[in-house]
Amino acid sequence: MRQYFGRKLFIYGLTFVAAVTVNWVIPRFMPGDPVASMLARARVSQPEAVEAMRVYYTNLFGFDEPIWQQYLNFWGALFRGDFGISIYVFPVPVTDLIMGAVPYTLGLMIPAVLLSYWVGNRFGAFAARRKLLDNTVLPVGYVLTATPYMWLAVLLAWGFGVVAGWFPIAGGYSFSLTPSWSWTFFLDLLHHWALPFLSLFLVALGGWAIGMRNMIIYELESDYSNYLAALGAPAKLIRRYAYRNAILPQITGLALQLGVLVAGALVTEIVFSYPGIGSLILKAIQNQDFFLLQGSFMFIVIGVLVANFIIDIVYVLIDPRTRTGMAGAQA
Amino acid sequence: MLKVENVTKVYKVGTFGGRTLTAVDAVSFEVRPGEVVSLIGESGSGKSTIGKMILGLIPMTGGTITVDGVPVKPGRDYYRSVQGVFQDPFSCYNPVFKADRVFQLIKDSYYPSVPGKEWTERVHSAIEDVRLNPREVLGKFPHQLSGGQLQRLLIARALLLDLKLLIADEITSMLDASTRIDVLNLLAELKGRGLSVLYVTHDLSLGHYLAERTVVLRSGAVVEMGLTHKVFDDPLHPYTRQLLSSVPRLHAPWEDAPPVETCLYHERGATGGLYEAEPGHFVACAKLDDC
Amino acid sequence: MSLRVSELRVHYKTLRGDVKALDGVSFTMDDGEILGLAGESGCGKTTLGKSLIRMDGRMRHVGGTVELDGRELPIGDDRAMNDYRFHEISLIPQYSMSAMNPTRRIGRMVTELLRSRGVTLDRKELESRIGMVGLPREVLDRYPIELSGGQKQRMVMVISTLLDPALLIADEITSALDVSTQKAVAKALLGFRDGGYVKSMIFITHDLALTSHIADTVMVMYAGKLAEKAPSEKLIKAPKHPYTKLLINSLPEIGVRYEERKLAGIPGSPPSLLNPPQGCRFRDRCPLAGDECAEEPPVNEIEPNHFVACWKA
Amino acid sequence: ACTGGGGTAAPTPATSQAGSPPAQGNAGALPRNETLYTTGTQWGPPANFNPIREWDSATGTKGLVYETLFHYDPNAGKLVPWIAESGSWTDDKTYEAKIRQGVTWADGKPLTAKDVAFSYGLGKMETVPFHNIWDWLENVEAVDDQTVRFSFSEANYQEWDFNLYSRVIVPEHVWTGRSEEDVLNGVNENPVGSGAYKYQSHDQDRVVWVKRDDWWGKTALGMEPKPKYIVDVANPSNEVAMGMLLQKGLDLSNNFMPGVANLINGNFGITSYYDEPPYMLSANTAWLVPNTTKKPMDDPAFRKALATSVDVKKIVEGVYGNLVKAASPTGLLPQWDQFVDQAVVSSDGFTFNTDEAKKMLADAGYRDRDGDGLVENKDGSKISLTIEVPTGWTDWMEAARVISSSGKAAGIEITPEFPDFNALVEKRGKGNFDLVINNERQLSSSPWTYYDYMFQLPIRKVQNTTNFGRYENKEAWELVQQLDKVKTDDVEGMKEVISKIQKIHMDDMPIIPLWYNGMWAQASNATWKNWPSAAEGAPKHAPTMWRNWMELGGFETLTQLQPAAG
Amino acid sequence: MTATTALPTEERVVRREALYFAVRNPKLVIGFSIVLVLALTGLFGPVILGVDAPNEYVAMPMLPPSSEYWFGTTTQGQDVFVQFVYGLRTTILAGAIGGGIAAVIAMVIGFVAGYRGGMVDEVLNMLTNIVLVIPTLAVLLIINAYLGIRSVGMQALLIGLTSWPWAARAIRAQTFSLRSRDFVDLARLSGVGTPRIIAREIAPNMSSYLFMTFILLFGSSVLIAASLDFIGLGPTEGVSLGLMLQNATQWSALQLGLWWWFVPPGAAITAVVGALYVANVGLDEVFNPKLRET
Ligand SMILES: Nc1ncnc2c1ncn2[C@@H]1O[C@H](COP(=O)(O)OP(=O)(O)OP(=O)(O)O)[C@@H](O)[C@H]1O
Ligand SMILES: Nc1ncnc2c1ncn2[C@@H]1O[C@H](COP(=O)(O)OP(=O)(O)OP(=O)(O)O)[C@@H](O)[C@H]1O
Ligand SMILES: [Mg+2]
Ligand SMILES: [Mg+2]
Repeated sequence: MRQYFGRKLFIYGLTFVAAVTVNWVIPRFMPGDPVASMLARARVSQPEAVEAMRVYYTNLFGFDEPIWQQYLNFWGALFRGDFGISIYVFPVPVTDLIMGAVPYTLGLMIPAVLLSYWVGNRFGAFAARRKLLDNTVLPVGYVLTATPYMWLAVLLAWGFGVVAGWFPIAGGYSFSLTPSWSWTFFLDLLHHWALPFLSLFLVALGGWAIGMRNMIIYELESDYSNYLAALGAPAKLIRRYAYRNAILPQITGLALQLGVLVAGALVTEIVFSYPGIGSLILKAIQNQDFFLLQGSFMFIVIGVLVANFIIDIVYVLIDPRTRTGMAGAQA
Repeated sequence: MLKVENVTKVYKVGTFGGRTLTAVDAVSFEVRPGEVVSLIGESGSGKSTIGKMILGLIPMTGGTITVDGVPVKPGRDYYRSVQGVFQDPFSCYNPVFKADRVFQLIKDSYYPSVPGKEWTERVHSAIEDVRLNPREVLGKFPHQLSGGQLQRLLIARALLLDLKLLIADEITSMLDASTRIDVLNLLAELKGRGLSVLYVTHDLSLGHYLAERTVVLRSGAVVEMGLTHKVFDDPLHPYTRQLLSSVPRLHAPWEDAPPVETCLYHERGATGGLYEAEPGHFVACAKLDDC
Repeated sequence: MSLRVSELRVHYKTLRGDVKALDGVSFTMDDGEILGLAGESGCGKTTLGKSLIRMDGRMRHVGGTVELDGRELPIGDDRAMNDYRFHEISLIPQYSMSAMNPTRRIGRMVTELLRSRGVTLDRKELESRIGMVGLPREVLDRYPIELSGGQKQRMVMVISTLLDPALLIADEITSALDVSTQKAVAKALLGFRDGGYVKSMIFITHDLALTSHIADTVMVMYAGKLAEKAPSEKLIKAPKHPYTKLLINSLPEIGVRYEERKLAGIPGSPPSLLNPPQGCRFRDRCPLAGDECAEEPPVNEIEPNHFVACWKA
Repeated sequence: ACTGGGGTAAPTPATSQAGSPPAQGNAGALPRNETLYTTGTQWGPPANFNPIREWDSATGTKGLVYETLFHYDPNAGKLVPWIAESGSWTDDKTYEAKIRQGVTWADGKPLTAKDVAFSYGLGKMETVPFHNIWDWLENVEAVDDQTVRFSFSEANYQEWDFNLYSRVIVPEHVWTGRSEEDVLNGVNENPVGSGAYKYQSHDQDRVVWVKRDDWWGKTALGMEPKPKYIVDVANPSNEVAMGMLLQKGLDLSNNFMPGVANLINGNFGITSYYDEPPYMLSANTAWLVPNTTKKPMDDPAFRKALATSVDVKKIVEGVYGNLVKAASPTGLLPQWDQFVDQAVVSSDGFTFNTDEAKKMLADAGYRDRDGDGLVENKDGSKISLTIEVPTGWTDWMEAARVISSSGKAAGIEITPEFPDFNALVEKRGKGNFDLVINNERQLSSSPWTYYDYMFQLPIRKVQNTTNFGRYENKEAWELVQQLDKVKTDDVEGMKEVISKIQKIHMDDMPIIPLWYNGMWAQASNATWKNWPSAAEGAPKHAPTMWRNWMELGGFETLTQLQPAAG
Repeated sequence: MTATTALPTEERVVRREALYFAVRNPKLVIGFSIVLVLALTGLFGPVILGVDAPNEYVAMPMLPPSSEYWFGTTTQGQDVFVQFVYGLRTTILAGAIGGGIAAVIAMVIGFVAGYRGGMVDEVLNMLTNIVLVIPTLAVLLIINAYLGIRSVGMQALLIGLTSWPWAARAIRAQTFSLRSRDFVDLARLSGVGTPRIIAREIAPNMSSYLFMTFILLFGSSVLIAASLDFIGLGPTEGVSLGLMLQNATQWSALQLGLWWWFVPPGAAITAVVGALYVANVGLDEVFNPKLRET
């Protein structure tokens, strides 16, 4: 067991190093110079002032040091939780910006992922091998998974927001409120959260339902299901057992899907101007703010890594087969 | 001919290879030209592992295997004279191709220059050698042929080469009683032509039917070996006795042998190497009298 | 008279037509009897076993009846059969190795299974039966994966017989085991019968030698039909059907050596069950076949309890 | 003008009112009827409240919180006294401003001439953006509490007026001792200004200002902005902004909203300055900038033909749906109409005419030699130009496509390319481009700023803000400097110089004016009314929160609003 | 074992069994029909329409759908149907290239890791893990944001380079189980080398599986491409369904009532990808007798 975790940690550690390096490398080898963009923004024309500013910002961002030193500095800063200073929200530290956005993103992602996972799997398991449901409701599931996030999101925003007027279409909470620990504020948060959540939820829901349906069909045909049936066990029990086994691959599926879900959240946030990481990233891209981009990306990588790690561990804990595998019963 | 000396195989097992499993433990035996040696033991005792090591399909952890004094060197030249036929004929054929592809592979590797016509003739004669009708079996998919036919085609395939040694790994376990006997008879005939055969099985009666000499394995180690009739008629090792007593016989009731577990010295086969109880009859325990 | 099967016909639906896997099989079994069912692969043994407890989606009950203790079993009606399953008829499947839910501890699975059938678990009884087959009672706290093949086999045996069924169907439960485990499992089965946990048993295997050790009566099938049925002693010693004879003759036994006695197989192969030929189905491979064999031989009781379906018997 | 959108799927006002998103009457919520919601300025989270950072400080930092000596009224063409009561040139090189009595900072301290002197003195720091005025400004001193004296080495009257309403006055007692880094890069939390509003709160997507009850302007200027709170929402995307406007969640949007004409014409309670094309006031001129160092753009004849080839009407109608106006050949904004020398324009100006463009090309020696319908250079080499606009700037991208296709029609091969903004900035600065679109000069107090952009010399290795086309014409540049030195009340003197400059522009076409970008402003009448408009009796200010536009009428707009309910 | 009496007719039946079930599987038939129709529209539409510049302003702006302009026109007066047809082509192309590249990488890595095992497997596994854990879209965002050239091909390439990990894992697992099949050993005993064994023995056995993997990769490539387009990181030239969506949103199509501009591209993406997924399930049922409805 210890070795297993050691191994996993090693892999994840390596992944992390790779991600950080990629993240550090890409902007540095792409066209466009952040200092130049800062200068262009400032609309300064006097050559002396331009030069002075250039020196100043180059120094501020640490671009005057040798490249390897920059790399090491990056790591050092990373461990201090310092992702540098944003260019377009100058001079706010990137960490502050991200911390401001993270609660929104997590508040959107975690319920969307967990609820869609739970509901979708239940639903898929319920519909499988029931002719009527299988042929009517599951196609809806296919359509949902195949829907581009933004398309659904825009339709929802327009339909429920603009036309029906039931939901706001932008922001994390009303522009008339200041955050406080009150019901009013909480309900308002919820009100703004509903549509983005729904669009994420629906698309993911379809995917899980289908995954589960395809998975559980195999389980329902499996030997242990047949055995139970031969002993006259009711369909409910058989389905319950099949579900338990079918959910296991779905857990790995969750790990595989996480990246996609993050992408979905990103696009959804953009559509709803939801003040999470996604909106931040978009702005960072539009404004060539590569420190912010790096920071947000690092945050996502760390998030996905941690989530994957948790999933890996959970999987080992709930599947007895992997556990005995560790003890050597499997080849 | 074939010499297996102190061969050991250790597998890494567990999700990330956390533990080791000694599948074959310092096994030594010999197969002489024109001889059938049967390798007997329960499931998981390491029989197939030994076979595959001889064929060079899996690397050894320790020991040496030589064929005619030359160490195993997996590759085209080695397989020209050493071949194997496996346990499960159905999995030996690629299900998406026709069964006679196995012959084509041989031709591509070993006889690329033989003209097609001559090759066909050779294949036909090999198939006839295993007593099949070429017209019935060629050009068909594996699932359209019976296990016995597939098994015999595999033997025919081996016969196309200048074979010296054949590893026959449980080649009859999947077959019907009646087909099984046909295949065994075929092996016996091959032996008559001077071929050495290592016959791997867990069915004692089959081993007895065919082999000159028998090696009994348990948990990867040799517990008893010697001339077949000696081992079967006068089993020395309690494990061999237990095995023999468990075989259901048509005309005799099950006899009871004391379970091996009662023996103080045989927790896990032999440790002190083999002991020659009588000429040509080895056993893995020097303290048999105490049992 | 505990089980009476008459003229049972069960077909498989396939694309190419119906596979007539059981084509009119009749036999009876007494209380306490173990019937060994032997025959070449594909002759319909499993099909017979399945017909008696649960037919799969492709199977079709075409004709014939099955009576258990005088009541006719609704074998074609999946729902109606449910009342009989487990309570009256039970099964140890061919796939015992994978018959238990891999993600539930065995004890829990058994409890849930029983509860779903409206029975409360008698833990003591269960443990004593587990002891009987030579398993430690801790197996109940284990996952199936933690058991060896033979242990799983025996555990399934215990589960299947928990409700003391009148009829137990054991389908090839020993073919995947090595000889010593095989023996242990077989002994356990006998113990169950003797302990009264099951009244009668159908023991399916293609290993005639093994059958002869367990079964009171052996029934040999050939291509979806009954070939011969007799008390096991008799069937081994004095088989009447040419197929049975050839089969027994092709079995090598310890003591038989190639150099000394060359055994011979049965030439040819069994007919396709899609379009089985008219008349005796063994005709093509039978050394004795004559003209009368063009007509289907009836099953005759040539001696008490010795049934043969052959004109020449 | 548009046939489609009419009322088919667009929301009806009735339903959208039902669910107006800002929570109403909630405890702790800003009261809707006292709050003004705006958007269109802030392109991201409010970053800082540093008025020196005119380009990225939070909306309203300058204008609501910090004020300038004067405002400028583009309609009257006059400076409007603000913090300064008056100002005048006491001699050719000395300017004196009188500071109002009773102007106080938000912390209660009085604003004096010393603060003004201090604020202009900040420009001595090299990195402060207005550092360049110290090239010709010699000294600033507070003569007494109410008088500041500026002494110049060289009197650039035009530029000085521009500075008078552009430079903020910051409190010396708060700012003194700040390092250069702090002045330039500090966040300046809790800004202390003299303006009508002060900081209340901000979050990633908004900044909230609250009105100062003790603002000096109430009595001194006799005006009072109406909204108690101003919430400036960081720009959401176009369609979200439009949705919010329809939901009545926004009062004023200074976003470019394509297709908004439909809503203005429909019954959605949304108004703009004009109720017919171009709907908006004009804010700046979009130019096509040819790189005059490259062949064949170094040839004025070619540039002129190029100008003639551009189908601006198609851009105005097709791309913008008539939300903008085609520019006059001089490109001077409508507000500067009086400075356009019509004689020059009619003799030397250009108008779109594909055939004419073809002819001009042929006359200048650019002919199609290989029969592909596209002209070649005089030496026979291929002409293949690219027009670059930043990716994501949808309207410009469309415009670039139109320029490309109308150019092709005239025989000039132009390919649109959409690099990233950063990459484009770099190329533009270094002169590695063929054609770009640019609009970096806004309406101001003087056309001088316009011509300064066009002709500024010397050409440097990197051109950061002006003359991207690297056009070198000493004569023109001298004229521009000459213009700078004409007194701002000497309109005739200005016209005279400008006419000469215009002649050079029309003949040489260093840049090609295309259209006037709008002063985008869509307002909702649901909560606030009396928005500026062309209608009779309505205010005539620029209804905008844009940076540097508060002093051009944006602030005045706030003072004229009326609650819709009242 | 029973099929010894194999007749020629029987063989034909067996060979065509998959086909037999394929044409009777409604999921497969419907799914592929939709994809086929859309693909053909994309492929031949532009040719038939005879327009070569889909972004041209051809008509009055904001026209609702009519017999002349099937999907109406945009704010600029572009023919939405023409754009749609072109966009379909680009999008399907992006899916095919992206999915294709991803499938090739997944196959190479999956096969090699699964077949070679040991150290090679470990290293490849780690690589897979790394790419898997790094969120694709985020990487694409960064690369795209800093990349000057943005053609459809480039976009598809990037998508292909980042979306293979799950497929590689799946193929590896399959290869792993096939590797232990005896015919692989037999091929080695016949002196066949590793690459040939993978290509000629293992891969053909997984052909249906590989095909299904490709379908799924295709679908996800289309979706990722659409997301990128939508964020404004799509190809800088040409039309794709994602770019149409982006344009429609940026020009506030829905708010202005131009639903005909916004709805078709999204619906087409949904249809293509959804139909592929449905077909994929159908295929699964065809190739896996256990899943066939009885
Ligand atoms: N690739 C492998 N990795 C780990 N362990 C293995 C591997 N292959 C075989 N083993 C283990 O090695 C032991 C010997 O296996 P082997 O296949 O040689 O047995 P066998 O005697 O041939 O059994 P059978 O009669 O079932 O074929 C078994 O315990 C098996 O689980
Ligand atoms: N699902 C099915 N569909 C079609 N034919 C089937 C099916 N299951 C079995 N059969 C056919 O029915 C016949 C009888 O099969 P059955 O499984 O009863 O044989 P068996 O005697 O149990 O063989 P074995 O010893 O191999 O288990 C065989 O010919 C087989 O091919
Ligand atoms: Mg083996
Ligand atoms: Mg069977």
